[in-house]
Amino acid sequence: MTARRLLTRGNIGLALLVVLLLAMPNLASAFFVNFVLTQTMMLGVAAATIVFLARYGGMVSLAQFLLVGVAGFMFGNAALEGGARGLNLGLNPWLAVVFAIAVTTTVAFVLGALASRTTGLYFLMLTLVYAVIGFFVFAQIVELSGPGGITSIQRPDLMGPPVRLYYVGVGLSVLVYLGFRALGRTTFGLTLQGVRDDPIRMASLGFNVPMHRTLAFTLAGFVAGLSGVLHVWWNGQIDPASIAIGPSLILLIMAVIGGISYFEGAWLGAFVYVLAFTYLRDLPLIDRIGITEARFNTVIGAVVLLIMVLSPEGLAGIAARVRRRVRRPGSVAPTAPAGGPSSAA
Amino acid sequence: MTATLQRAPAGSTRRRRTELRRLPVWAVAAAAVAAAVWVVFFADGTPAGAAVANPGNFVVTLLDAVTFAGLLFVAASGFTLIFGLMRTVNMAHGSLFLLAAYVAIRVQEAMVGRSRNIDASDVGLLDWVVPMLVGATVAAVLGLVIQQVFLQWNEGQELRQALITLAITVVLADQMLREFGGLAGRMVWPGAVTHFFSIMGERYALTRVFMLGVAVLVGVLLWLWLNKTSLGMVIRAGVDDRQMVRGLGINIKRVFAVTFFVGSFLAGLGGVLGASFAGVAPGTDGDWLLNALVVVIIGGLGSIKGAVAGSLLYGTVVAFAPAYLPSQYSFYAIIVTFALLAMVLAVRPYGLFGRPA
Amino acid sequence: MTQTTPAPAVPAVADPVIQVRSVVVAFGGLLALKGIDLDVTRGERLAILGPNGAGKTTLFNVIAGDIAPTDGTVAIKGQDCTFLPSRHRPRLGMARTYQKARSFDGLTVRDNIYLAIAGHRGRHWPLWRSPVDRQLDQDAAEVAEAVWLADHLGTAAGELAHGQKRQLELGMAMAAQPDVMLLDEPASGLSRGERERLVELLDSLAGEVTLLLIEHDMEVAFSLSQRVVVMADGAMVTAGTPEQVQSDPEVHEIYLGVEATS
Amino acid sequence: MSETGEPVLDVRGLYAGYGASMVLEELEFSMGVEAVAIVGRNGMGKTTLCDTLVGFLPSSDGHISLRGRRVDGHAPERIARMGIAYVPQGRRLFPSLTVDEHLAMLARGTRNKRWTPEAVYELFPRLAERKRHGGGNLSGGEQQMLAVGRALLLNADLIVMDEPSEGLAPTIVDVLVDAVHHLVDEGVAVLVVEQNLRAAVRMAHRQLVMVSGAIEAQFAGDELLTRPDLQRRYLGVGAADRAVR
Repeated sequence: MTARRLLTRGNIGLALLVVLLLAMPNLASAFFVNFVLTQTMMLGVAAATIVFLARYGGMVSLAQFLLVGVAGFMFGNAALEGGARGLNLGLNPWLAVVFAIAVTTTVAFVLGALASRTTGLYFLMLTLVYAVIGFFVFAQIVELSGPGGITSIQRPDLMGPPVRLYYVGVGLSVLVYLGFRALGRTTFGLTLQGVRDDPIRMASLGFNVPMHRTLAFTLAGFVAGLSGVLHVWWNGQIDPASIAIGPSLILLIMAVIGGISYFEGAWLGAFVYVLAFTYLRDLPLIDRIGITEARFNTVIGAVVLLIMVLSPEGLAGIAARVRRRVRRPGSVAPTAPAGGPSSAA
Repeated sequence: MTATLQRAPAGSTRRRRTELRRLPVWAVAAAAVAAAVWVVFFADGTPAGAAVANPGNFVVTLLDAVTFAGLLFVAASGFTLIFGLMRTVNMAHGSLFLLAAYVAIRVQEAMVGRSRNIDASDVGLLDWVVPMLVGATVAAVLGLVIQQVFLQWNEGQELRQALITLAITVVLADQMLREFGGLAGRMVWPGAVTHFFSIMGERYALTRVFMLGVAVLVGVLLWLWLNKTSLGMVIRAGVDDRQMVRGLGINIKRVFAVTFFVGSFLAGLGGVLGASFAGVAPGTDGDWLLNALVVVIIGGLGSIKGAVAGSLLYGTVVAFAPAYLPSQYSFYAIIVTFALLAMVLAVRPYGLFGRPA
Repeated sequence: MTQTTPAPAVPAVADPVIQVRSVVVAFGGLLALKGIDLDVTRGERLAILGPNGAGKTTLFNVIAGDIAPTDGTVAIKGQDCTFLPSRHRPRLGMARTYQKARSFDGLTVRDNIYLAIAGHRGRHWPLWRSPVDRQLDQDAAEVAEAVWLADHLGTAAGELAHGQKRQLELGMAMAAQPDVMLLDEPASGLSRGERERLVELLDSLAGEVTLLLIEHDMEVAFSLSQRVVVMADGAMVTAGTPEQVQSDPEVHEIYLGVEATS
Repeated sequence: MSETGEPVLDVRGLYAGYGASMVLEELEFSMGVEAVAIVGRNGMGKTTLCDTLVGFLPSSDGHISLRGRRVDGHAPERIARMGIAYVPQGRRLFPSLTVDEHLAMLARGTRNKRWTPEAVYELFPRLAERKRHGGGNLSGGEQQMLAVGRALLLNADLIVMDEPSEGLAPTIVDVLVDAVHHLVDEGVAVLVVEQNLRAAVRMAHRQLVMVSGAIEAQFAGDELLTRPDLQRRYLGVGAADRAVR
């Protein structure tokens, strides 16, 4: 029974995709693997935390990239020894990882607790404020961020070759994807979805609604922290500008491009974004249509605008719609409510 | 079983409930009093010094707070007006702010006939007022276009609207960078108000008081519009119950359009004031979106009264934190802003004058 | 008439599950409840009747903890619960339904009931599935069968028809196996046949379950309850056995608005 | 009852509901310049009918016409201007507005019409005394008067009232009953949804009984009031015959 249930088309596709991804270092150029795909994995995990909060909790967070940054800064502060910028705690690199994740999770808990009594647009705006204030905190308190950022951050020796980072990224992505999806069927996940649909009813059933929201935000912060550590390993440095309002918006934009209620969408959106960011400006076409002066952001903004106008469900949503139509031609499929449970794959 | 029922006398019950509700209020009040006591008596090692020892600095900081609050109010009132009626979070508010500032600077340069190093003495009152009106009108028209093209047809899909305006922000920021370059620009106050006056032995810029005057004028006009005209009444009614307003035969689409126009105009006005006050540069749009957000989150979304209260509170924190934190901690002023936000949200999750959606 | 009449027909009871004392609720300037006193015994079935706007649902909200009274006290099983938030009430064995069905529209019928059971049993946090969950799922399926939703276990609550939503609402209240149930107009919107099934279902509940019922439908109310309380205009007008209330001409007239002519 | 040639309101084969579930099914009735009451158990779709008539809820199928003009499918503001005014359940006043502002915001366009703010104050003198009070600080009766007065300013052909007597003291219900009769005398049709059977009968000579989203029966005069069997059958009121004098 269980074995057969695992053998669905979706799961086979996922397994094939993972095999393909693991084989990529032998198939594609080092640049494509170490730059495009590694970034996709890291950003995909961070974007997946937005999807997690939006889909199960009905909370659209703009603070996720701040948490990525907090983890990065904290790792830098903890791992570097005296003489460098920042706090220079000089911890063992693995201990530094634990420290970074612990701090990030704690920050997420505090921020989540403060926001736990607001919902919807209020939550969106409050997390935007978090993101901007967080940026200012790192920009102004140089003790934490080093003057002009923390540089020459080394990753642990085990992670030395870039391709290992890629494998870690793939592994983490698979874990996060499966974990978040499985969470939807657990008590905590169901509870969170109940809170999303009707918080008052949940309270009368005995649930602590603000606490559920807080813990969901904390869990998302923990995962964002993992992505942040990977990111700072990959980048080797971090500065306040990298967590300014712009990057925070871009992470949300990735989730939106991919489809904010589909976990697949997080990685899809990250991939599309990184691909566009890397190659779009090289296309000769861009010169021809006379927007050389206008930069990349105009294009990406226009793409998001187009997606939001056409389908707020993003690319994954469009794909799902096409698939439904192909599978059941002619029949008018009832569209599942946004953020509804996925049919158990 | 009956015997176990302890029926508390009604009096004590009422007191207990009051205590429960007031606990965070007391904590916040205590924090505020502590901060005030610190500022007045103990703030010795700070840039400004304790108020009893150095009253001049205190008055100047107070003036800074109130005048900055004026600017905050102009910038945030349009945001809260639009949200209150239409439940649209206009993420492009900061972009309209910045655009109006750039346009006004261009117009002023054209009117004065010089592009850099404009001297205040060359700027007549009209050389400031006309660019202000032009800049704000451009912002208002663009706001109206955004509303008509992108927001009008998906009313009620609040998140989608927020994301659409977010995307517009990204595009506008990029295009403004292309058009106006990456350098900081500045509006020049009219020469007539570019003076200093003396208060408690300290020099203070008249331009800041002028800015406050403009803000108060805007506030009064806004109040008159909302309270004394039938359109204003319709807008307030719409904040309470949009559907019922429609049920009374009022063309809500037209009201929406007017509101978005006025709200964007206010954003533009704020932009011109901000450009005169501190100058603008790429990134100012994000800063002022943040400022507007902090004000309305503190004051309560959709409430003009809340925008006033939020501006004053936030302005106070912005002015006092750097002046009265111990010198070596001045960089931590931003934390105080966060603390203000945290304190307000702990007492009222939807802001001082806000109501849950 | 606005004076409170503390249940004259039935004397104060020996083993009260719910004790409401001089509860006042004010919304702005409006007094929704004008001083209510009510005792409910263990195992009692009490119906609250009255025209719309009489304050029945407000009284429910106070007892269930969704709103705190402006004045007065509420005790459940001897414990003062006046300001106890609603989320602590299930631990006292209390469950309620809402007049307008409040289900979790994005979740299936099974998961709705699962949440009701999990909430009551204090299973709120696990991040993984265990045999306990499988047991809960089975329990949920049984409850669904009891409220005739066995065929809709996998249907999203948002796609149920009106009557089915009311059945789900009832199932979610029963799922917790509470010993105090507050049902707000369970028969509203049900067809005649469905109403009969409902009465049958509620009748089959164990004897120790205390049932508080707001009902507009006198037929349902009278056939289910041992005692009837009539409310109007935020106050209790009268109380008694169904027979007493039925034979009290004043009650019927109040109910139909006759007081307007008197 | 003045059943003239062309009905004021004509509803044919109306379907409406929320999402997957239909609340109104094949609902039909028509009325002239008269007061008609709709009665029925809770949850039978009375409020849904009101919301559908005024356009708050789009209908799924069927026709609604007002004096021969189709009104269904239009936006609520359009329907209101075509001539259907609404006094919703719970009144839905604007808490931020004073009594006077409620009327002033609609005053434009009422010049030379029957109903102006002054005329409303004349009809409900108690409102005039409370001009400056906020909508939230009024008593239940005053709120209801304001809700009716606000609807009157539309100078509509038809006024739909959902549970006007809800939670009101008897003397206030008297005022409302008088107001309804007054309106009909002046040529305005009034459709009133009522829980309070006595108030319904006093306001409207003709009563329609709604069961499961359709009109199932029609009564005239006070027949319903004197027939406990009918009450039990249609309204769920009166469990025993002896319950009613």
